[in-house]
Amino acid sequence: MIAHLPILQVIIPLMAAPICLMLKRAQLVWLFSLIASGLAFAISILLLQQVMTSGVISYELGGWQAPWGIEYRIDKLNAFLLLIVSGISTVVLFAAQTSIEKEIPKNKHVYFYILYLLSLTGMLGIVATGDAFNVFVFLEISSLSAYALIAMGKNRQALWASYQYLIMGTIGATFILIGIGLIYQMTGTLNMYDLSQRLPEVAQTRTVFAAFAFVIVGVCLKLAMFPLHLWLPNAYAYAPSIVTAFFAATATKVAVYLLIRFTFSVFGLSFSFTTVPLQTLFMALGLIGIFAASTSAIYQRNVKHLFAYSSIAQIGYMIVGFSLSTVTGLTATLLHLFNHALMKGAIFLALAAVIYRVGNIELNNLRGLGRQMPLTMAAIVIGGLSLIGVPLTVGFVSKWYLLMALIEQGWWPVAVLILLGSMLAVVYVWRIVEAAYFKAPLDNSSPVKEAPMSFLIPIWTLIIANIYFGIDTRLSVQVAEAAAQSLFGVSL
Amino acid sequence: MIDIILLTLLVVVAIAIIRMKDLFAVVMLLGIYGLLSASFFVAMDAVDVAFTEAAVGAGISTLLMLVVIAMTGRKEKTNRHKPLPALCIVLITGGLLIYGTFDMPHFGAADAPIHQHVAPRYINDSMAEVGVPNIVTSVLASYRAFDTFGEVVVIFTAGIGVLTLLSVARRKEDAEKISSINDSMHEQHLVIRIVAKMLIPFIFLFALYVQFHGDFGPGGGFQAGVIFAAAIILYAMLFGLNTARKVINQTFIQLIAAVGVLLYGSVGIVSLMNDGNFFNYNVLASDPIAGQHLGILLIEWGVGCTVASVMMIIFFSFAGRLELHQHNERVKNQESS
Amino acid sequence: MSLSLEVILQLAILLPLVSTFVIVATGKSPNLRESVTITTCVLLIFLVVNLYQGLSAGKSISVFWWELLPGLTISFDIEPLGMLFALIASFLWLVTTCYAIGYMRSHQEKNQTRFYVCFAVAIGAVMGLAFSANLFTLFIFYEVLTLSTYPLVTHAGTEKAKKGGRTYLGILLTTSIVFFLLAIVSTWFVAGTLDFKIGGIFADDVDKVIAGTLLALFIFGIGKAAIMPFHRWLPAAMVAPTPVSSLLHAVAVVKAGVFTVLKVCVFIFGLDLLAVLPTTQFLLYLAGASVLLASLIAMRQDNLKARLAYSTVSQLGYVTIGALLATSSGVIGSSMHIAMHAFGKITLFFCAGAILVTLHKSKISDMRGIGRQMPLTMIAFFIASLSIIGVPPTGGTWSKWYLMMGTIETEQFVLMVILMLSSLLNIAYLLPIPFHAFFPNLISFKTSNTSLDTTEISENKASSFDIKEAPLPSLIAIVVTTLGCLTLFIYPQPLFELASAVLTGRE
Amino acid sequence: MLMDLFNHWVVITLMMSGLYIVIAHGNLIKKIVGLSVFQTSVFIFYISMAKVDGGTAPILADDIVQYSNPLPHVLILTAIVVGIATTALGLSLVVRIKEAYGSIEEESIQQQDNQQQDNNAHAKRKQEEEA
Repeated sequence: MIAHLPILQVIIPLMAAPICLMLKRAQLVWLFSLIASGLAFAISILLLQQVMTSGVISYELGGWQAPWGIEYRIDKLNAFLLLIVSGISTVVLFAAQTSIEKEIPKNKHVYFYILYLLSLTGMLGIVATGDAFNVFVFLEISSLSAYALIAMGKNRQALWASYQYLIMGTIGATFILIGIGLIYQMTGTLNMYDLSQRLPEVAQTRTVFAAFAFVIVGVCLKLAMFPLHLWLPNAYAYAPSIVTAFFAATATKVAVYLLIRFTFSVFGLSFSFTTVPLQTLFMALGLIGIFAASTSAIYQRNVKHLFAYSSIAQIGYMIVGFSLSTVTGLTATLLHLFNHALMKGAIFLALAAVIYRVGNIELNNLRGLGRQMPLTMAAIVIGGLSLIGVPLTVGFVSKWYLLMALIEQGWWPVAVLILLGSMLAVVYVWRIVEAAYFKAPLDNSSPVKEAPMSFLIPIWTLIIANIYFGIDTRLSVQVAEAAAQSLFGVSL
Repeated sequence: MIDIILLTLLVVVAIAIIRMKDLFAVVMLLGIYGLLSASFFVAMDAVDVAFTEAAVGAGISTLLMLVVIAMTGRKEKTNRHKPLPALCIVLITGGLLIYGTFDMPHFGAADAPIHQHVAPRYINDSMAEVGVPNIVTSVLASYRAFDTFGEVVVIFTAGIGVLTLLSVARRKEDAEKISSINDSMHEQHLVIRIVAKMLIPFIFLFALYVQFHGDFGPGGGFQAGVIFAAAIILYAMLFGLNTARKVINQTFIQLIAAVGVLLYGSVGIVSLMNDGNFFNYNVLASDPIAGQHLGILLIEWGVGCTVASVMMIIFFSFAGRLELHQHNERVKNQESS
Repeated sequence: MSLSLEVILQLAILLPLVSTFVIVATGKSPNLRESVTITTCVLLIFLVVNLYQGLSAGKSISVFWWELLPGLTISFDIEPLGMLFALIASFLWLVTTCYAIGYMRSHQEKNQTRFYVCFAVAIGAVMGLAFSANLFTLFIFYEVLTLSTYPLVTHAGTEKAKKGGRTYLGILLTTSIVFFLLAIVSTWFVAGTLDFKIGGIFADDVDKVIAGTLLALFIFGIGKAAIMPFHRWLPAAMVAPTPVSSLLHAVAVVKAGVFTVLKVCVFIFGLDLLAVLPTTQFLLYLAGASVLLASLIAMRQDNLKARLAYSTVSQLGYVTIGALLATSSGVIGSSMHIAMHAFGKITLFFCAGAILVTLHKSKISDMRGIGRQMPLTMIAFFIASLSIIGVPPTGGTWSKWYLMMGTIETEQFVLMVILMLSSLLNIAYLLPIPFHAFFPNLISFKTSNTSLDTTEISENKASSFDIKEAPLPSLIAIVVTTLGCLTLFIYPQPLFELASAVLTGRE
Repeated sequence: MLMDLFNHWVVITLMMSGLYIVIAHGNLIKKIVGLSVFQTSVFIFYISMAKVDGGTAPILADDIVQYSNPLPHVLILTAIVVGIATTALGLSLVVRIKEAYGSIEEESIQQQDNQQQDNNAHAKRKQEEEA
């Protein structure tokens, strides 16, 4: 069975989804999806081990040879991503049962789990596959389930946010489809590895240039990169809290993966960064994104909105690292992918716990919660410190690498800007700390209890991971570095 | 030549869609757009695609939109809020694409890269490797079976999504009241009802034909599923949703949708069990070609089941909502009068 | 003692942190909680003294904890400068805790458990900072210190406290993240290591411009040293309860800042390199300006704690100047000034707190004649002022002496003048306070509203028959630190030995 | 040469008219119609690149030598299904939005949301003042 791990990674959550429909009872379905997601996580660990020791795994679906059939191609980069996605999904799912109890009507719980699993399947499929068109198909699986999940939110704004996301997402996906069509037209193949071999011959054509532009814009729409981010804040803020936790920690990561995969592996480094002025453009957009989004975050009253904007800002950091097109820069981006998943997963889960107890997530509702829900609020604070990049948290590690990458290239002013950007994070994190710890609760609010264990366990699992991987960086750094080096073709 | 004419017509229809304010007309035009592009696909030798586009673009999606318009009203408000930025974006995007076309292989050129790499093997060897005359079917169901699996999952996802959004838990007495009103309405179309009753078995038969004939000509699980669902939808429209619901249990169709996906997936799992890769049909039987045939047959069934049941789920959800909507309107009117 | 010195070193850092759990657990009963705190203090002093003896015996004590990234470690190493800082901090922690018990109880503060917990975390951070073997470890504890003192600053929870807390955190975090961290990363990139080494870690042929820029980044980045454009947090933090102000803003936080500056100058750059860098000169003058300006501002403050805060800003400038002078007497002076100023300033803050608690006065203009009510306190205030000014028979004399020597050796006459001027200003803003306290009837400077003054004075007279000193624990604390000021004049030997060993590494 | 690319250009025009409808129109149903037009036009683009002059439909028969490329057909079959799935989901969102907001015009929905936000903010401020 070991040889089939790559496909099992995707197939297990996929097959679990329709089975859920047959199980009927919500509790059973929850347990079942938890097991499916846990299995996927276990497989991803095995895969990562396998890739780190023995290199790229290629799996031919249907037994057809690569450019003719669809290939799953697991290298260090996507094994890392598979680990992040399936790991976060499992941890978040743990809290799902309690959380949706209050946010989603009973008769829709089963559908919720099915869509959740499908969304997970879609993301895993995007990451695992080595076929450009297959990416599109799985992208749509994850997107469609995402639209439905977001629309499940309690308020009517959720519907509107979901609709806007649907429009933007579909435009993005169609752009990717156009781009794939154009490169297919120039090379006659859809397999990513084959594409990377055949594209350099036609790299100088205008068609390939247009294809590149379409793929990048399409991916950036999904990525919520700065000028294309408009769908994200509302979608995150009004979705059910569990969904927010899951997406904030994984969905944009998968899009960043696609960006890296297309620029580095498919189009190739020399094309993406020499022929096209991607570096300057992306660095500028990344920086503007950091500042614009962090500033917006400061002025939000709704805490979920606040952290949604913070997510856009964090994407900016990843983009800056990516735009350097150096091994260290890419390592920084990959590390931040991992680290940001841990922080945002923890923070949004903690917010879910607050919503579960308080019912509302305006800044004012947090008043006095430092005493009433000490463990939950402590988690938000630690997560926030990690966002700022305080040492001994994961945020510091990725910031360190990003700074190294910038200084290595002599981008001093950008390094200063990056650090100033994290000061904005201090401001918005501190608004929450002040509200929670230094303001008396509103008179008309009734006291609340600490969140139940089903929240605290996953929240603190992530928080401990935040600290653990901030101290023991061997695993994350080693994998991220190896992945970055392999993308640059540097042999270890 | 025919393609130029069709394209010109398409452009005309597209412009009409932009300019029309009446949503009913827009939806009808969209149906025409679907039909025209289906015809264009025939001219481009893509018969399978044409079949599907006609069933989906002109059929199902038009139907769904009409149901929605019945609920939301058919007038578009006149102001277009941001025509200028939109025009800019469109011009830039279009300009980029046109810029891209200059290095493209020419239309219909046989020496284009796509005809030189990958595709020749499908054309030359698929008969020996898969044993199905319709190359589209062999690529769809065997070479790229996983894409098609993904497609089935997409449809399944859409079905579940629509269910979460639109399913209504209604009280029993409400349901009876609604259905009694509807039944009285449907009694008017007596002639059509009788004709339809005679037609429906033949539609089913045709669906089965398309299902199994996919190996040799255009068709396959997807088209068959849509046709099958169309028959049921026709029945529901003429005899009332409630009657249709009595014939086809809602839980049951959901189950079939799930079974379809599982059937498709288990073909892959079985090939795993037999030491083949996922979806390697060769290992399903002692003879590789026989294995391929068996595999394709099974997964086409899976596709057919899921597509047919999801189409029904979607239609019933929309129509159920429409019913509720009309009922509420009527109650409101009664109260106000 | 059977414990090895390495274990003791780790215990010294961990003990305060571990004690927080006990403090939380015993939070319900104040007596138990405070005895736990006191016990921890005593134990800590015991541990640090043990370490001191080990160091004096010429042993090298170093501990390696963890490698965060390849080459980037969390490890500890004891050298004289750190030892000096740790000795002062641990001793003054005990004293401050005594003081705090009296102060917090009589002031009936809320959230006392949180207070003691943060206090313990802060002191643990100081221990880690003092013993850190490389810049990275130091940075971690530097940030822990910032974060753990934030709740102390905002302790009161009022709008004003929150605002002060915001400034405090804002400036300290901004400077440390934007400049300090950047400087650390760049140093790591240029030198390839962050370990503290005598003579510095940069190669001989390092680009002077880059190294100079880095120096500036360090000096600005170490916001806790309160060099002038980034000093605003110090006065802002005075909203904290007085024990906090005294420990943290006379000892732990500000001294952590100048300690870091010294460490960076001596062990990262090395005096030789420092002397030739183009920015050193500029930074020296900046520090000089900071000394002078802060003194001038201090004169205009009517709030006692604010005046003391600006005085601190000015005194911190001394230490920075000493470090940047890049001579051995400069470094000795700076190291000693860390200790001398700590004793002097903490006494002053204790007195300010005592006045606030017993007489509820925080404005200097209200303090005329209080010498009759609080004679001990005001005498202590007087002696401590002398130490800050640098007049015998107080410890401050020695450090100022060495600093002056440093300026003369390097022929920085402008700085010499600045230092002297500033001492004069010290006299002008510190001495009048005890003076007026004891002799309220002497003609005041403000002749215009004499009438008002006289009425106040008469009121004071009316109520000033009883001697009304601070609570006993606080009073003990004041006496102890005052005696410290005096003792350091007579017996500065251990301090001096430690300070002069800084440059050679071992005693 | 221009005539050879003419087909592509017309298809691009079609795509762009779809995209224009999506962006410029405020009616939610019209937007979805626009998406449909956009996607269908992309399908046309794919299918036209599969065409080979003188070829026939890719169903194997004995007397034919030239077939059109079957691969884009397969891809587009999948894409059509994805398209209808998106349309169905989008339309069900429209139905729900109509029920929740009473309108399917972007402007009016946005307005209602803003108003609600303002009201909330107002209420919050009041609450704060009272507290």
